[in-house]
Amino acid sequence: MRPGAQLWIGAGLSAVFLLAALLSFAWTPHDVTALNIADKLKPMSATYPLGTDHFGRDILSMLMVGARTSIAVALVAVGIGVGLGVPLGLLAAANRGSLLDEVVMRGNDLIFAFPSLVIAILITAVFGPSALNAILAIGIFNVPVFARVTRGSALSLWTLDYVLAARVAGKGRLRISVEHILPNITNLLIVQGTIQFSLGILAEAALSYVGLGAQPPTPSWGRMLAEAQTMIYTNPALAILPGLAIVAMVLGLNLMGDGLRDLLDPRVRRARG
Amino acid sequence: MLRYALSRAVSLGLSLLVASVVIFAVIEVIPGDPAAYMLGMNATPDAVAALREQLGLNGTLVSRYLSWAGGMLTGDFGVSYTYKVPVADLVAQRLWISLPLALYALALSTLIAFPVGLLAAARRGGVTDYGIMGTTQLGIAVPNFWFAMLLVLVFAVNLRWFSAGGFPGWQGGLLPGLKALTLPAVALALPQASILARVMRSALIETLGQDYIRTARAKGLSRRQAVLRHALRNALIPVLTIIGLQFSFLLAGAIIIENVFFLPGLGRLVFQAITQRDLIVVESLVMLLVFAVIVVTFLVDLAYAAVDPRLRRRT
Amino acid sequence: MKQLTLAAVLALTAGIAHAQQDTITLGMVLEPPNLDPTGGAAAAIDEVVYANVFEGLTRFGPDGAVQPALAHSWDVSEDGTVYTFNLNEGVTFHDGTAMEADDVVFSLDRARAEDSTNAQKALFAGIESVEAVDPLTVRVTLAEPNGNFPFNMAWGDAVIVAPESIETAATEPVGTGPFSFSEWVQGDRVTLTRFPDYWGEAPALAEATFKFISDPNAAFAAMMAGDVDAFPNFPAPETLAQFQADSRFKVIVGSTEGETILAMNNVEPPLDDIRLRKAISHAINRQDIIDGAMFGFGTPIGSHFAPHNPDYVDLTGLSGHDPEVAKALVAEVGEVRPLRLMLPPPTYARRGGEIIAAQLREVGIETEITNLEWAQWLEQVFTGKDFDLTIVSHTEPADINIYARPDYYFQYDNPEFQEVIAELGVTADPDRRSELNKAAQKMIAEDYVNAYLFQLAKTGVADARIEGLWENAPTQANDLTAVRWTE
Amino acid sequence: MIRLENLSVTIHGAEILSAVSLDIAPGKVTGLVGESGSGKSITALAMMGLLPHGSTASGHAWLDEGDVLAKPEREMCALRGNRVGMIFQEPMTALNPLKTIGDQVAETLMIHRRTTRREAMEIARQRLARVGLPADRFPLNRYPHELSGGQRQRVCIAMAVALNPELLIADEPTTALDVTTQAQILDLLQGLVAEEGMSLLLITHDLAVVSGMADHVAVMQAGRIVEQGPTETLFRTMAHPYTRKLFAASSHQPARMPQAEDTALLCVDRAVRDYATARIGLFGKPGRFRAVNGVSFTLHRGESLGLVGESGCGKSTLTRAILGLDPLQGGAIRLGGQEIHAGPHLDASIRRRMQVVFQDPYGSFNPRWRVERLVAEPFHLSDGRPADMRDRVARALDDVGIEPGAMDRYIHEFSGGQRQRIAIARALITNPELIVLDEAVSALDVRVRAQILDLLARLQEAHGLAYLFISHDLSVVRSVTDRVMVMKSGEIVEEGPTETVFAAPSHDYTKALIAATPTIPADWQGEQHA
Repeated sequence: MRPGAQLWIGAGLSAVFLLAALLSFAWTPHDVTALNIADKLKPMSATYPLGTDHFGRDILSMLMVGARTSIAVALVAVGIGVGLGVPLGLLAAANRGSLLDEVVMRGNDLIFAFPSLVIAILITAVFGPSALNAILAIGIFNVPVFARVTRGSALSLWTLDYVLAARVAGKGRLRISVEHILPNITNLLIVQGTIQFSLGILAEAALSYVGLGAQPPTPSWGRMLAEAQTMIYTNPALAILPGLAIVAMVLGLNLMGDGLRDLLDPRVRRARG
Repeated sequence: MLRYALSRAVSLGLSLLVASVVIFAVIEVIPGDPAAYMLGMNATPDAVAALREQLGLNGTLVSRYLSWAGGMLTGDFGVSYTYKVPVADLVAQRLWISLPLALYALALSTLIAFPVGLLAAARRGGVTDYGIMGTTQLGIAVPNFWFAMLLVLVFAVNLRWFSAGGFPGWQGGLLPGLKALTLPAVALALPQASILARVMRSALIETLGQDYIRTARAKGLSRRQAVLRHALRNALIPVLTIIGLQFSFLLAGAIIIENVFFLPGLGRLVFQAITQRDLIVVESLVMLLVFAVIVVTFLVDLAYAAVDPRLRRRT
Repeated sequence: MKQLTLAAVLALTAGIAHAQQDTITLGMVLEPPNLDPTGGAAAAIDEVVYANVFEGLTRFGPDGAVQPALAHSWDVSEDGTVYTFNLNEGVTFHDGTAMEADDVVFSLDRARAEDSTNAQKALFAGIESVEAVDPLTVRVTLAEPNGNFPFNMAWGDAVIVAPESIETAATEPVGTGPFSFSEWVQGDRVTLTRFPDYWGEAPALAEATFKFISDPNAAFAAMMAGDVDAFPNFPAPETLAQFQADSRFKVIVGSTEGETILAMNNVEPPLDDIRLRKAISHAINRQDIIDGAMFGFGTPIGSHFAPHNPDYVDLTGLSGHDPEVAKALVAEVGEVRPLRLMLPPPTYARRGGEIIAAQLREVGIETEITNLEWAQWLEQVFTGKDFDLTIVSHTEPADINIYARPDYYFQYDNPEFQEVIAELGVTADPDRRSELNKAAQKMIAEDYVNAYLFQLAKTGVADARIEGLWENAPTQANDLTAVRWTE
Repeated sequence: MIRLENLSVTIHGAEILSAVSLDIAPGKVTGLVGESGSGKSITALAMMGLLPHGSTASGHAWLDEGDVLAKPEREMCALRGNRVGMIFQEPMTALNPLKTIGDQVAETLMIHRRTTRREAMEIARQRLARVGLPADRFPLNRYPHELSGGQRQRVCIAMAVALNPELLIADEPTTALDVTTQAQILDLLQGLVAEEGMSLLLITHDLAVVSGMADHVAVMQAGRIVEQGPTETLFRTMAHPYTRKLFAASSHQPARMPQAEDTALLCVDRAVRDYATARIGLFGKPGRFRAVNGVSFTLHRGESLGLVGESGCGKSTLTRAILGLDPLQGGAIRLGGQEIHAGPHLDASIRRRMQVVFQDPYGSFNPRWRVERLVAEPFHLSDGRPADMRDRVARALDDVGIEPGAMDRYIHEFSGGQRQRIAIARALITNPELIVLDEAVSALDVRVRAQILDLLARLQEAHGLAYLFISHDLSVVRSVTDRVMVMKSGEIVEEGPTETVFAAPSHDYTKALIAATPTIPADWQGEQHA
């Protein structure tokens, strides 16, 4: 697949879910908060394009609003990762070998050492399960990823002549980091961002599968899976649909990430040629 | 080499100390009192107070931390509030399931990923390469607990090749134990194999672009010989890091899979201990998992030095 | 179509005969934290040991009636304050030591002691003294007459233990029951084996294994795959239809002592206004909750009383599903802030909560759902009383007296009701007791203290060839004494 | 030995070589010279059958009776390393870091000769000794990272000639090496050809190297051999205009009149600079390495001062200290009387008087900025952008021969030479008195280099600039500086007017340096002196 093809397929898939999520703010085939037990476990039909769940709610609407939850949680978690991780990485690279650099690196190793899911469970146990706490739990583990990626790429830029020229022009480390280093690693951060975003979707699904993500009545894919699991033998569609939604969205994001990396990183393009 | 190992060991010790303080602080803050949980709804307040005293929950924070941390060093992790069994035995019992499961999944993942990654790199840009890249993308995107559900549906209930879960114990011999761990291991191994295959492929492609491969070809080595004799070993370094990370994830990350297959492993013990507010178990277990991860990273570092002579003489 | 092929395949493979006729594997959702019923409240402990490993002076029968156990008979003084229990002869503990009066004295004194950690300490509060008259007779003197005392002694928390073996009771229980403890693999199973020199009638089963499967899906798969023979409290009601359709299995539907209620914080405004509580009760459609959450298993109740109990009065009419009345009442009360709905882990609460939230929203009452673990629920809701609404099922037998305790979590304080319960406590005459029970039910129904939803059904699944399992659950227990394979 | 006949190669549709015919005589040294991008390396790779992915070759490469281009891969493997050896330009990355040098040399033997490992290692020991790496000082179990660039190139040569091939192809073998090491490697290659009857194809961009080594020379331009013949006749005749232009540029002397004033501008007084080496263990004290050991010199206003030395002699460390990038451990550096100490808080007034031009045209510019902002960056020193910024940038660009319209374009749209011109414009923008030229022309092709040197000479006169010209290339320094300093392991070993130092060097090291620098014999260039 040419890099372009990967990018477009990925972007297309992700866009489908993004649009579904945005659309769900204004309109969904049925109201997800209203339950009508009479219509429970209906198969696919005109009124219910993908059938109904054990409370009689329309699965398509649930998936649309569920997409909104997943995207929101994963997006904000990436935001936390970038917001904290990138500055830390830049500072560590700017003061290479200093105490700050050592502390940032040791802190990173420490957070990586913690089993992410166990800590997520602990956080939700301490503050109570909610979408916000899921964001916090996932966000924390994004920070070291971005810090490490930023520091790594920034370090290689610090050796380049135009940074030396900037220092000769009297610019301080902070100013150089912002004016020279950051713009030249944004490509890498975009690619890493897409990957962390797709991991965020998976993490949110896992957390809500064990009941620690978004709380009812806000629908979430993970919880739909958990509730449908016991009916997998009688109504397999209930469990398969949310799973497919997760797979499709994450696949889309990863393909987009790969496409972006090939497009933006000249070195890879040359290796391919 | 020894000096290199020593300096790494000391810095790891420091991180362990910091980790223990962080864990103890976070867990002590959890609302919900283990004693109240154990005595249920009709318990009288003085009965709850008596139990708290019995479990030693009333000491000051610092004194409890010191006794816990001190105990950890000597291998005495304290007694579980709910099970009233030494935590060490509880963990050892559960380790006999989580460790083999993690190793089994890691073996599966590595056995699949190496040939696949090698093939994709060798045929870079060809149809097989894109095919492999497509399937590994899919492998990464599938949530492993959903995949586990499907495995149970197909192989346990419909085809009846495997039991739907549970663990018969190792007394009945290696085979029945492994059989019970097969489905969970496959569910865990799928995403890991996909990630490892991709890392293997990019590492190999990176190495194949190096000058010394061109030198080898100029010496008369065929393309295949150049890959096997030179490229593979150099590509091992980034792959080692990923394998190290994956093992530590498998050890603790299998919580959900252990739930789906109701395997009494470490993951499920942590999960139950948190819901039952069995704080002593939670603290000790998280500390052990962190210790395991740090030891694994330390071993990976040593493996680096073994593979790469440039690191060996670095003091 | 899918179900047909599935059933066909399973029928084929089920052909293999169950060779072992005298052993059984029982599935349970929760693993007991330990095996000492006098030391913890978890229902799972009694589900394994009650009547199997440990026995009390008296015990509950399958229909909930109090039957003799270690005490074959007891006589009561006229003023009802002195009970003399006559013990069976030749009863031994599993470690061979004899069970005599001094063991009973030890057990009761231990339970009512100052530092005792017995979960049901209140059962022993009335005891003033316990003496062993002779090795086979024990006299218990109460501070004030208590018609319920034999009933109290039937609880799991009142079983008789021996001083020699109490230290390790939590992990290696030693009782007088027909089965002795053999092995506990933490997180997986507990195995009991038949006690050769049991004082009473020997049980049909030689060995029983309790397997812990918390995940409903895994429970279904285990039952279908034949890993488990019977699942007394099956966690996935939605799959019962499948078992009913399969000749290899039988579904045992009975009732429990579990009154499932939507508890309201009667002190916290706006719920201190009876009109709002009435509106909430009318807004709720019980049948929808039973169908949605419990897939049709459960009987609607109008007050806090078990329908299978002879004194039950059907008061569902007082709080029938009537959205219009509810809307009118809400309008009368005026603007209502969103009510905090705290839900403990069980499915009746989590699923019931979502349905109730939707039903209340239709009449204009907004709710905020927060899912809690049991430990958090106990601290924040039960002891902390920091809630507006919560859903919980009270599974203790005949526990309407909790409405007489103002400090209880829904904080209902009605002196008139407390007098009725006080009198009930002291009267032994059955007719008078039944009158009092009926009055109590009417009172809490009219005060709309809580919204009474349904009686939790006992939905069990078992291999069709097993007999003797309890249908109802007067108390949480899996009494295996009468269980046998028919073929 | 090998005769190329109308060899043409296209890669991804672009024609790289067109109809190259060259006869590489056995036992002789054939030179192939041309600027970068002229296709000389591709010619070599075509002969070895190692053309990159997606390239197609046509024509013939006759070896004895067969055409190498038509041979199947299996036969090519048998040929490579056995009958034809090859070495490359970048020795630092040419060896597998994870294998010992003994293994890598022995591998050539074992691949072709099915010898036992012990025999192969014995032969490897001999070949390594032959290339100047005797086993006592360089045991076979050494790893590449423990050797210098020159030593690694010797290992590569040992590998290539392990089986006494009939032809050794050397693609820019000494370009990345210092001048003294280069001389030794070239002598080694000449010795191998003489003693072992091997023919050598020497590919380089340096006319002087070819003039000293080759029996037969071919000049390539844009994929074609424009002229070839015996070396001396070719230099004397230079029939093709491109050859003449190439020759003129490599011996170009920019016309400059020394206009050094006697007022001092930059005074370096006993400067000392130490590096902390890796610490031994977590608690061990870090070691110290003295890179600059008490260097003193004065640079006068308007003067061109050269600083020459091989890599590792400390000249770039000294440069960074002069630019205020690293702190001194001893002594002081004063610019126009004001002392320079490292760190951004150095007073802007001092910084404004000194600017720098770096070596790598591709690393000197932030790819994401337009040229205007790149050139105007030094205005940061004059606290705030001056009002007339755009036209000052335009003037600076015009001054260096870049059309002002380039201001709004990005740096990747310019060639190497144009980029150095923009770098010079950036250095001029704040009207400094001193410009430090750190290997400023080393990365440029010889013709572009000549233009830049002319530009620098013109600017010096126009603006009265002082230059500190740092380079490892003696011939360039000789042509542009008034005075020169020779640096070795952290100290200035010799200093004086350029012509006297080059004509009559006093210090032995300087003598060795000058002797090692390849030059085209004077009498060859008799007729058409530029």
